[in-house]
Amino acid sequence: MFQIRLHGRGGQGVVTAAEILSVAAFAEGRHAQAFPSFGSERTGAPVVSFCRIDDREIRTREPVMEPNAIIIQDATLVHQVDLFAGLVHDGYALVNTSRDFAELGFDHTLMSFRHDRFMTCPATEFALEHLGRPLPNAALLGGFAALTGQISIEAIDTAVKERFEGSVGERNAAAAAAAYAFVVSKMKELTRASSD
Amino acid sequence: MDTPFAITLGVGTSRANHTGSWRVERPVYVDRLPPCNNACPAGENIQGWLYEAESGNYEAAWRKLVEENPLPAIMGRVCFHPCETVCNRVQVDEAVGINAVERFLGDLAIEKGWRLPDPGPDTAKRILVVGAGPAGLSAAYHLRRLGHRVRLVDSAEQLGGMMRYGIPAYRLPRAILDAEIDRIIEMGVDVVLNHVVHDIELERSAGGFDAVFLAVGAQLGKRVNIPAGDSSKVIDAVSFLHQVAHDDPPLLGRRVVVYGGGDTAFDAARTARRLGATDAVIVYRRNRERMGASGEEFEQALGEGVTVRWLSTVSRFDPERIVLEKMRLNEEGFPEATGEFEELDADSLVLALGQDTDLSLLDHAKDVTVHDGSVEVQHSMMAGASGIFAGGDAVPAERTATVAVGHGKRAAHGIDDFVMGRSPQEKQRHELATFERLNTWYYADAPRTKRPELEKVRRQTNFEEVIGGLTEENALFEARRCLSCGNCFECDNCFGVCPDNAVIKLGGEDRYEFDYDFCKGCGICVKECPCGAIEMVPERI
Amino acid sequence: MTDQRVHFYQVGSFAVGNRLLSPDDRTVQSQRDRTNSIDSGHRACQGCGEALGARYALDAAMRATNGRVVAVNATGCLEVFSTPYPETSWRIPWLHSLFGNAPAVATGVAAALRVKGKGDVRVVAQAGDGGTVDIGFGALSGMFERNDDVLFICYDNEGYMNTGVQRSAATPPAARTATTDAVGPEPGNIFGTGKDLPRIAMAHDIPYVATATVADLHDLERKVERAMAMHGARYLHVLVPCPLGWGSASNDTIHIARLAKESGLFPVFEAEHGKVTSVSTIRRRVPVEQYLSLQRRYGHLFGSNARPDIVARIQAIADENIARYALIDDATESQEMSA
Amino acid sequence: MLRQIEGSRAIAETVALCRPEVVCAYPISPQTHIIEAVGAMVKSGVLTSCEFINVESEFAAMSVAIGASATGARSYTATASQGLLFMVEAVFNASGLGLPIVMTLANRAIGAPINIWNDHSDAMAVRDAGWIQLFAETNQEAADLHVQAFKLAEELSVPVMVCVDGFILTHAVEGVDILDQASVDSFLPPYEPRQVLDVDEPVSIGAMVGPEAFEEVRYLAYLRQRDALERIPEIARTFNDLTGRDSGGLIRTYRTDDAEIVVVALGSVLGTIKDAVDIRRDLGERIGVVGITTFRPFPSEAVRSALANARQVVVLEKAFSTGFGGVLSTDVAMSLRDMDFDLRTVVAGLGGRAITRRSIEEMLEKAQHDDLESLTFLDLDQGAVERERERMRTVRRSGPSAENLLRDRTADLSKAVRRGA
Repeated sequence: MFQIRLHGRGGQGVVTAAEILSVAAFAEGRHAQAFPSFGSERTGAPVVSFCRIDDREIRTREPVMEPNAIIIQDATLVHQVDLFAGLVHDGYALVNTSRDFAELGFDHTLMSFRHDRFMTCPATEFALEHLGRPLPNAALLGGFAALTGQISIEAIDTAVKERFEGSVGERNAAAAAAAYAFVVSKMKELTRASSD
Repeated sequence: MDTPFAITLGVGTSRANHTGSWRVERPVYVDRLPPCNNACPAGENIQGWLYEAESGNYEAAWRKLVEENPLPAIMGRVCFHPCETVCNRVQVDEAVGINAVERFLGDLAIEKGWRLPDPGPDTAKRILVVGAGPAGLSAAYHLRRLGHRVRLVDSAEQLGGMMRYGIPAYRLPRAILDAEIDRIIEMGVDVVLNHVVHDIELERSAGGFDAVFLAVGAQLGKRVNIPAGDSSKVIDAVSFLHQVAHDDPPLLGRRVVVYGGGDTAFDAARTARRLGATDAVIVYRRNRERMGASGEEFEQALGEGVTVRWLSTVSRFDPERIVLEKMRLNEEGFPEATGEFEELDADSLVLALGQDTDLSLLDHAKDVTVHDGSVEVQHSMMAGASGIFAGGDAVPAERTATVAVGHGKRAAHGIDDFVMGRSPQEKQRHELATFERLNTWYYADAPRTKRPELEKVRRQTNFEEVIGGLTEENALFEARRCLSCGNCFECDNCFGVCPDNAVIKLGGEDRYEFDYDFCKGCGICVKECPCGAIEMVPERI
Repeated sequence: MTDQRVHFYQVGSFAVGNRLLSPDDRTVQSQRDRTNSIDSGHRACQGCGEALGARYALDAAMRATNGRVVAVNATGCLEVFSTPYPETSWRIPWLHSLFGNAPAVATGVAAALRVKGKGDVRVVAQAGDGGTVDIGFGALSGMFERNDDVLFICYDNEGYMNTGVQRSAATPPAARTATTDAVGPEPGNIFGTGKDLPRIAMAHDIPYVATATVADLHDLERKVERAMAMHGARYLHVLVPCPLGWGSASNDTIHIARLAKESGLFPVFEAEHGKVTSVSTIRRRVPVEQYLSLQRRYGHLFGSNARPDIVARIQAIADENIARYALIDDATESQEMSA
Repeated sequence: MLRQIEGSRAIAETVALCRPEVVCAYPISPQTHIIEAVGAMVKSGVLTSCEFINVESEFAAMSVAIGASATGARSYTATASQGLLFMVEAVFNASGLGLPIVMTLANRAIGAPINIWNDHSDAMAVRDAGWIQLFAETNQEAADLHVQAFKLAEELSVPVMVCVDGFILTHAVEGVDILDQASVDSFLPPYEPRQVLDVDEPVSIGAMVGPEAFEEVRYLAYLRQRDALERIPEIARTFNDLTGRDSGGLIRTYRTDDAEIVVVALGSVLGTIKDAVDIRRDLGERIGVVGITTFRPFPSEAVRSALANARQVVVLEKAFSTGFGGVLSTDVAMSLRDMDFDLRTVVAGLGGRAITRRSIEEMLEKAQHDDLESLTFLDLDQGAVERERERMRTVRRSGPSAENLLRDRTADLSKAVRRGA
């Protein structure tokens, strides 16, 4: 079972992102479960959602305690929330930012995880470019597909278009594809760098 | 439907629960005596015929009326209508114009030519009626309806008595009088006119009559001794009116003084005005409150220029001048002389001080008591046990045409009992429907209809009828002002206001019944009955 | 001479019926074939105003709809005295659910009829004043606001009579109830600000709001008929004296209702879409004392410890109503108050 | 068709397939998504012949349903928690009148302190209201139970409450096979009311029943619930024939055949429990699970036979009776009353407290060693409780406990953050 935790702020679509991810997994014929951190948070407040993906029926109803991956929609959350709590030692992290981890001051955290699985991605910029609005969800999912390999970019494409009809779906899918390409190329860079 | 147990129930099942057992008092429908009926000297069922008139059933109304009184057109003109005085509607707004509706019905009957009921089956009993005034005519009518043979004799040349010879034509047009009298005579009354009965016993035995009804009236004007010069013209009112009726009016001059305070005094004064008197002055020793004449007659007379000197007596009649003594009322209300005098220019003096009856025909009658100028009678109007009955002005009672009609009816029934050998029976009278028993809220606000009056100028100069009749519309309106005191008129109130649906409406004109299975005895029906035709009575223990 | 038109039928529109009235002008209650929606054998007190009001209103509704009425009833006297197992007094389809939910239940009934294609069947909901102005108030306001197709009738007897005469928000000032005893310096119910439900209903701008009493049947029936000719939320507030709770004679039920109207304490009017369209003017104005003195619940205002000051305050309420609704027309004004 | 879909949406779409005629809605978390979705289907014309009524309270919602059902319309509503309590008078009334209303209860805790998260306090508060109460383990079952609920309700003239864990199921997106219209129509015939307000056949519904018949009325209701115990498995079997799915029924057992310890629970927590049991089984412990699908009427016979061989019964409940302990436990104990067994009550998940697999494993380990107390509050912060008790002992005006606990917790957290920094 692969478990993902998504961090964001109320109104940014963090719950939707988990849902889309689950739909993408479902599209690939896998079992998936998406659910929000049940609360009454209003716009702007820190929000968490979860997604589980497995090849077997998912029975558990507990919150995701030890995620295999985290997706951070808003890097500013670092000051309010323990973003990496419970993340397994070989877990993935995808952070929406145009800066790097050093600039964000994440260096200390990075020490205890695998560097090659921590990735930043300017998802909001991709969103602005393709949607014209700063909604980084789809782009982050594209990045997630590239980073983790847990889901295909095709499945993300399908799920995004299922969720958003018409051109909105198309443009979100384009943002996802761009982020996917960005992360793939960044990962190649990393691989090259580490092999150098 | 296979409905769930207990929580769902079939309609109307509560009729199994007889809530009548809660009751400690029960309502019962009653008929009470309306005050108008109670006050009517002729014993008319006024509420009854108004009820028919309300529906526009005028013939039915008239038929109900003539059950008791065969002279509605006349009564509708001359009756002083004590019914209206006691009418409960007075306490709401104004009395119902019973008299006007009666006249409307009477006139309509004449116009339509409605006939009185057929005489009853012949009894072969022969009854002599002496006097063809209202009492005699009424008696003749009722006797014919009872199947008796009637001979009606009168000393005058025409029927009608005082109605013809005492009441001026402007109050009672002669065509009306004739029409209603003719209708009675047409029932088969043997009329003998210009016939003076000198000895009643003789007349009775000669004619082989089984009974006699004396209705000779009071034809003699009372005279008082007033010092008067030879040239002074003094006449009693009865004679005066009689002569006018005969179209042979006496010459009274321009200034006429009438002495007296009754209707006759006013009749005389108003007649004098019509004959050309410029001054018609009534001299009366009491004040207006104690005057005998009806208010209506008084108002009409004043409207015609008649004037009144209250609290005055005529002391003497000097040539062209009458000397009056002023009076005052003592504590008991009796007039006392004051010793003050005043003068009044006058060409003639009409004495309207009452009438006396000529009862000389009874001089040889056995068992008949005459007291103070009147024949004493029992309730049945029989004078002694001899089969001689008397009524009208000849017996002690108010001397009005309506009273006389009532006497005629009662005497007819008395005679019927007598000749048929029955003992007289007292009718059970209902309890009076007093105002307190009514719930007047329900009656629509409706002030009474005024009858049209002849313009004043015209009525000072001729004998045209002063008071007109009601149009049908007004008569209907007036009839519908009747509160139906004490008698159900099917307003559906009891049927509607019962919280327990315990009143059954029978429909038609059959009124209602109580369903005592369900009546809880709340009494709303009694309280909300407009006419007081329901009362609560305790349940029997 | 003046001719008077013959439009006067002895009792006019005051009595239940009259043989002289044209059939069109007769009340439903005068008809032998009236529904008797609430039938004999019910267990209402002697002289119950509510039993009367309910039959008046529902029979009229039945007539107006050609017998296509279903009724919803809140808990209360009317419900208890009409349907104790195993007997019901209702001759029409009737549903009782709870005290405070009659408006909502009626909404459900109306919705079901609509969805079932039985739009011709109409819904009448009925409750006492407690079920209307107090516990059912929220549901009623909701029903109004949605403009659901329901005629809601409040039979107002000014208190919780079913439970033994306690105060409701419809209990008038100074009235004694089991929870507003006639003791102390301000005996009886408080002089509050009142909860005038007809006006609150009007504030919802619903198609029809009317008040009536059991003392004027023609008026009441006309209003029910008017209401049934309309769709949407309609409200009828009927004053129904309660001999038990008011301490009045059982035969005075209608009389007292009449005095409530004639004194001005209970204004009778109708309104459409929030605007008053007609008022029943006072015919024979009476001082409030005449109305109050027939009821033991006001007994403490009279007699040895009389409180004319309180009576005057009640009179002021009546005067205020008269002014607010223009209850006196010129004809009435000329008549003196019979004090 | 199998779809990845939010639980609420799956329920709404399934309810729509049941052709409800009157749906009344009043918002309360976490039920809102269901009612919103039904409303949208009515408004868009997807669901026809249906009146969707936005009412002013839950009390009105149930009342509208009562009126509609009594007039012969298939009626549905949904609520949760405080909403259920606000309508509770009408909840009793609906069953008393025998009206086959179906209601989704998105289970949620009851305040105060106000809490929007999941537990079963609401359902337990109305367990004696005369409704049939079915608990869904998954969203698939939640959807399926609604179809069965309408059939059951209308056959027996008893209202049915489908209990679905708030948020945990209602807001979870997972695969659910939504039936097609033809299948639902074949399974669920049109509503034939046992009693109806009908101008052509008038009756009085809702009479006042006195001592002379009230007990009989109640006994008849009891018998109808007994009948339901027969019908529920039959309906589930018919449903299984139609769908191949094992939804509904009275109880569901998991690895109980040789189990010495059996955990009994309601609703969605059964999945987590099963995962924990699998892990303990791998360690060789003989543990099984019994899920109660039908809580009212309580399937005593089925529970009794499922637990016949257990040494220890652990009832894990998301609610409790404050002055006593387990609610479900009582019913289980009554069902086993003359049998030899140990019964342990574990109260867990109150107000949305996460029930983790790890906690369940620890609980099972204790049970294995007979260490489980007869009443255990899972993952209770004993320290916080002790501090508050101390405060109450020493300070008369110690203030509201909920706020005190939160303050303590915030202080702890900031201390932890400082330490971490």
